[in-house]
Amino acid sequence: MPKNPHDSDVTFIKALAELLNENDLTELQVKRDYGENDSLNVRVSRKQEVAAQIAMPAAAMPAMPAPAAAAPVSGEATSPADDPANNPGAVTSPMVGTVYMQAEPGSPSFVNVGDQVSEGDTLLIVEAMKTMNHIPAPRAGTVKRILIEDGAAVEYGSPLMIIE
Amino acid sequence: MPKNPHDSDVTFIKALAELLNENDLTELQVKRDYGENDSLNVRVSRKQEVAAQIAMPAAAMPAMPAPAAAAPVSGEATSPADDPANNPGAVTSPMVGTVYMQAEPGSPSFVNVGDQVSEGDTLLIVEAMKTMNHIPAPRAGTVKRILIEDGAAVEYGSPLMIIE
Amino acid sequence: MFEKILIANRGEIALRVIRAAREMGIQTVAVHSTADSDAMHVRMADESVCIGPPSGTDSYLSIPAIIAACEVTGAQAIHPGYGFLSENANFVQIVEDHDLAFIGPTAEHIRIMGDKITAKDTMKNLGVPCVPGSDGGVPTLSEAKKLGEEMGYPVIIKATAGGGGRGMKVAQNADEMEHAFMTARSEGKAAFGNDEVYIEKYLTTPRHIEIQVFGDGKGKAVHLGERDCSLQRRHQKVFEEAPGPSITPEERDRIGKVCADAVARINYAGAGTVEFLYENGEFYFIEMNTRLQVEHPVTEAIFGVDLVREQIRVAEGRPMSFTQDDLVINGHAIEVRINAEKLPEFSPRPGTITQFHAPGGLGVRMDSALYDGYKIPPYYDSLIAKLIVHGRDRASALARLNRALSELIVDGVDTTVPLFHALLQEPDIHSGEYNIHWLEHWLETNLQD
Amino acid sequence: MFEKILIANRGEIALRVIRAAREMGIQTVAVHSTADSDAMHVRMADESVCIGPPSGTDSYLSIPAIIAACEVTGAQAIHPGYGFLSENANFVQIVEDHDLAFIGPTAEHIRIMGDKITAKDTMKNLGVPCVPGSDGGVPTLSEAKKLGEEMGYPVIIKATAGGGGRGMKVAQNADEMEHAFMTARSEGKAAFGNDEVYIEKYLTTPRHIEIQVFGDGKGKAVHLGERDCSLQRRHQKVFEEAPGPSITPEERDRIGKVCADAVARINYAGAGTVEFLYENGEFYFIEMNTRLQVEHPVTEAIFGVDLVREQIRVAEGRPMSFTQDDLVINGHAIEVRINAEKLPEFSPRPGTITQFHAPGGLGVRMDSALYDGYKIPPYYDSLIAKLIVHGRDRASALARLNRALSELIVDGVDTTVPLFHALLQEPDIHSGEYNIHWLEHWLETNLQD
Repeated sequence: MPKNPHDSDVTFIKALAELLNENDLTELQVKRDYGENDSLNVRVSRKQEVAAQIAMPAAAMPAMPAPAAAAPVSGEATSPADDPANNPGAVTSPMVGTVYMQAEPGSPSFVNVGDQVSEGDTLLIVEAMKTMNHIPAPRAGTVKRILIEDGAAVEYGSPLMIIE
Repeated sequence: MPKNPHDSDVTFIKALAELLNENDLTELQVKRDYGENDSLNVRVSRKQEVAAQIAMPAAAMPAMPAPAAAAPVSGEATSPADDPANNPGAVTSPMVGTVYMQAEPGSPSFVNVGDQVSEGDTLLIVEAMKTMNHIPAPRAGTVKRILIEDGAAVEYGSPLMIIE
Repeated sequence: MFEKILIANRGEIALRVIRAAREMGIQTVAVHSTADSDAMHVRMADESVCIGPPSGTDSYLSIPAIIAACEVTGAQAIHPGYGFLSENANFVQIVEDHDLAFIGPTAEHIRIMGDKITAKDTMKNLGVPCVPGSDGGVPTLSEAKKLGEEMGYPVIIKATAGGGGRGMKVAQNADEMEHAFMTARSEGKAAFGNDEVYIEKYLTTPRHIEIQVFGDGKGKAVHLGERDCSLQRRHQKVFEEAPGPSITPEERDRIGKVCADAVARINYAGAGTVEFLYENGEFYFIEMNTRLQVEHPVTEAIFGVDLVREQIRVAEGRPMSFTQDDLVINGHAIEVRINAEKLPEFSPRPGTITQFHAPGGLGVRMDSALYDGYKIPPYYDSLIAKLIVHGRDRASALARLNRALSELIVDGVDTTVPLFHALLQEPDIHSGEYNIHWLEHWLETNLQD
Repeated sequence: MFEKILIANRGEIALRVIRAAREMGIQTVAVHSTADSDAMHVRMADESVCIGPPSGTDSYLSIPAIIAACEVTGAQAIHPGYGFLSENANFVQIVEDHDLAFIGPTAEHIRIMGDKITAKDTMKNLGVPCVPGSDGGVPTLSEAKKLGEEMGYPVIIKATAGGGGRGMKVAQNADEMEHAFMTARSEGKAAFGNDEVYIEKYLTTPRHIEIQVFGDGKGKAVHLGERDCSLQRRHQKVFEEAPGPSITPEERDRIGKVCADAVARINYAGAGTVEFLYENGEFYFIEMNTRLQVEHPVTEAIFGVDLVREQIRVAEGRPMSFTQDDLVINGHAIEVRINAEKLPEFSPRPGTITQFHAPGGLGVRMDSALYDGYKIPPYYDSLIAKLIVHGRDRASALARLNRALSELIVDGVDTTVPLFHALLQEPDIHSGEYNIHWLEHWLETNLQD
C-alpha cells in the first residue's frame, strides 16, 4: 500500500473501479513498477458464477466460520498478487513463532527500512519453544519494507521483510 | 514514485476489458516489461470445463447403478440429436402403457410405414389400466417411421411414430 | 415378499423409500414427470417411468399413469411417500382393485381419518382425548355460559357453517361470553347465512405433540413415543424433535398406550401419526395422518428402527420386527427442514444447485435429493433437504446441529439454513420453551428486512 | 476445561477432532503444511497456522513447529489424531514440559507400549494372554521338542537376531521339528552371525481382533468390546467391523474385562486399543496402540458414544461419562477405508476431486475431508474417506454398506471403492468367515489385471 497516496493514485484506482463495473468484471489486478525497469503487470478477469464457486470454495462456504485470519497471519492484503510473499525480494519466516525486532527490549532494532544488509546479518528473531532463532539475511541488499511488527506471531512462510 | 502514464494505462486496460467481454473470455493476463528487454507476456483464457462438468452430473455418477434403460424406454439411440422425440414429425405417447398396433390379435395394423393418414386416424392403441386408448394422428401426413413394436411398453412422451 | 415396488413420489422421500427397498433386496421403480427426468430418485431407482408433464396433477397425482407404470414394469406394490396420493382413499382402492399392494393402511382407515369429524368421533370412541366442546350447535347464551363453566375458559365460539377465521370468537371468561357468542352468531349469519354456533375449549399456548404409531393390520400395534413439532410457520413444520422437551416418561407411556391401543383395535396397518395439541399436561386430538411423516427420521434415530422397512414388511403381510418392549429411547434427535426459500418472505427459490456438500461425522444424517448441478424445478414443494442430528441428550443434539449446519453447503439458491443458525442463538430453543405460536412471533420480531 | 485446542494432524481425523471440539464449544487451531493450505481441516478450524513445507517430517512431524503454533495461538491442549506424532513419547514429554495438555495417555505409557518387548512383558504381568513361547533362546533340539509338545504344534522357530522373514521356520508337528530347528539355526548363523533361536506357537489362520479400552487416568477403565480388522492388505486394514462375527458375548466379556483391568491398573488415560490374534477361541496379545484408531467409528456406532469427546473430557481431568454398565451393544457397524489408489496395484493416486457426493440416509456416516475441487496432495497417506454403516444386525449393516457404496461419488481419482463392491459379492464376507490371510489370498486370485 502506498504510504503517501497521491491524488493521481486515487484517480487511477477510481478509473479501474469504474472499468470493473462497466464491464461486469470480477477481478482486475495491476502491478506497476515505474522504477528502473518500468514494468506493468495486469490481470483482468470475469469469472462465471459456477466457475467462481468451484475455483474458490472458501468463498462458497459462507456458513463455515471463516478459517479465521488466525493470529499468525501477518494481516496483509490477501489477494495473491498483493501478497508480499510473492515479491521476489521477500524474506519469509522459516518457522512458526513470535517475532522480535531487537536482541532484547530497549535495544535498537537489528535493521530498519533503508538499511544495507550483508548476507548472514541478523534481520530479526523468531522465538519458538523459548528458543531465540536469529533469522539471517539470505543475501545482501537494501531493506525495502518490513512487513511485521515486533511481537507479532508468524507462521511458516509468512513474509517478514523485502530486501532488494 | 508514480509518474503519469496512468491515462494510457487505463485506456489499455479498458481495451482489454472490452476484449474480454466481446470475446466471452474469462481471463486475460498481460505481463509487460518495457525496460531493458522490452517483453510482453499475454494469457487469454475462456474456461468452460467446470461448467460442463456441473451441467452433466449423470456422466459423473459412474458408481450409481445406471437408471436402468427401463422397460418403457423405446430402445432407440440415446444421443439427443438422434432421439426421434426431437424429430418435428414425432408423435409421442400421451400416457404410460402397453402399445398395440392393431385393434385385436390377428387384425391388420392400424397403419404401416408409407401409409397416408388423416388427422384423427387411429395410429395405435395404448393400454393402461385395462383401458384401450386409441391414439389419433395429430395431423395428416405420411407414416415415415414406426418407432415401437407391438406389445412394447411406453412411458409418457415416448416417441411412437414419425409422421411428415 | 415383494420383488419390485414402485414409488409414487419424488424428492427426498422417494430416495428414502428406494434406500430402504435396496437394503431389503427389493427392486425399485421411480416414476417422474418430464420436469424430473434428471432427479436423484430417477437416477437411484433400478427402473424409471416418465408418467406425465411437469404439473403434479398430470403426473404424481395421476392415478391411471401410476397404475399403468406398475403394469408395464411389473411392480407388485406402491409406496406413496407423503403428500401426493399418500392419503387418497380412492387411489388405495384402485391399487387394491388392480391386485397391487399399497404400502400403507387400508382405504377405509384413510377415509375415516381423512374426514375430520369422523376421525374425531372414531378416536373419541377409541378412548383418545379430544378438545372438549359442545355436541353440535349451542342455541342459547345461557347454554353457552354453562358450557364455558364446564370446560373452563377460555373457550372459542365458532359458526357451524364457518371457515377461514370468520365467525370465530374467543371468550376469555364468563363476562366476555355474551359479546363473543352474539358476535359469532351475527358473523355466521352475515357470512354464511347460518347463525348456528358451537363451542370448544380454546388453547392459548399449546404445543404440537404427535405420537408415532405402528400397526401390523392384524390387531397388534405399538407406539414410538412423541415428536414435538411446535415450531411452525403458517402451519408448516420447520424444526422437529424427539423426545419432546416438555413430555415426561409417564405422559409418554400413558398417551402412547392410548394411541397404540386405539389403532390396534381398528387393525390399523403400517405407520400412522396421532397429532395432538398439548397444554398444561393434557393432550387434545387434532387429526391422524395415515402415512409416513416428513419428520419420521427423528423417531428412527432415538429408537434405532427403520420405519420404511417396517412399512414394507407389514405390507408384505409379515409381522412387525419389534414389540413395545423392544422400543427403548436412546438419546435425542432433531430434524430441520431445509427449503429452497428466500428469507424473510420464505418465497420459493427454484434454481440450479452449483455446489452441494453434506455435513459428515458422528450422529449426522442427511436426507436430500440434491446433487451438484441439480435443477430444482419450480413445480413442487420447496423442501430440498432434511438434516437430522442425534446425540446422547438434547444439549448435545443442539450442539451437533450447530456443528452440522456450519458444514453444510447448498449454493446456487437461497435456503432456510440462515433461519436455523438464527434459531440456535435463541435461549428459548435451548431451554425447549416454545409453543405453536413461538416461531410466528419470533419471525415477526426478528426476520424483518 | 479447554477453551482452545490444537489438532496436530490433517485429513479426516483432523476434521473428526474439530467436529467433537466444536460440539463441546471448544475453539480449534488447525496446523498445516504449505501443501494443505486449502485442506478441509484448515477451512473448518477456527484458526490455522502454516507450520512447514509439504514434507511431513518438516511439518506434521515437526515438534518445535507444533509447540510454537500452540504458543502463538494460545491453544491449551494438543490432539494428535493417529499416525504422525500420536505415539511419540518424546513429543508428549515436550508437550507436558511446555505446560500444555496432551489429549492422550502419558509419555510413559506410550513408551512402554511402543517397545514390543516391554509391552508384551507388561501386558503379560497384567494378566493379558500372549503368544506362548520360549523364555529366551532354545539351545537344544530336545528342549525345542519339549516346548513343541507343551504349547502344541504348529510352532515357529525364529532366529533371535533375525528379521524380515529370514531365519524363521515353521514346524507343523514333532517330525518336522528337527529340520526346522536346524535350518533356522543355520540361517540365523549365516545371515546374522548368531545361531540362537527361540520358539513361539504358530497361528495358522488367526483373526485380528482388537479390544477398545478407555481409562480415566486415575485407575478406572472400561472396555468397548472388540473390532474385527482381519481384512488386511500388507498389514493395512481395509474393512473393519464391530462386533466381531466370531466373538461370543462371553468371550467379549472375558477378554474385555482382562484388558480394562490391565489398563486400569496402570492408570491409563484416554483411548487405547489392545490388539490380539485370535484363533480357536484363544486371544494372543500382539501390541497396544496408545491412541485413537482409524476404525474407532464402528465402536462409536454400536455403543452410541463419542470417543473423541471422551478423550478431551479425560484430558481435561474430568471423569469418563460412562461406566461399563452403560456400555451396551446396539446393532452392528462396518467401516470401509476408501483410499485414493488404483487397483489392482493399490498404487496411490493423488489428484483433483472433480465431484464428491456422500451417501445419505439412515445409518450412514461419512468421515472425509474431501470436497468438490479438492486437490489430494501426493505427500501423505492415501486414505481419503471412511464410510461407516450401522444396522440392527450384521446382515442389515452389509446391505446398508452395499446401498451406501452405490450412492457414493468420488470422481477425478481412482479409489478403492471397486474393491468393496467386489467384496460384497463374496459369500465369505457375508458369512463372516475370514482371517488375516483371507484378503491377500482373495486379491491374488481376483484382482489380477
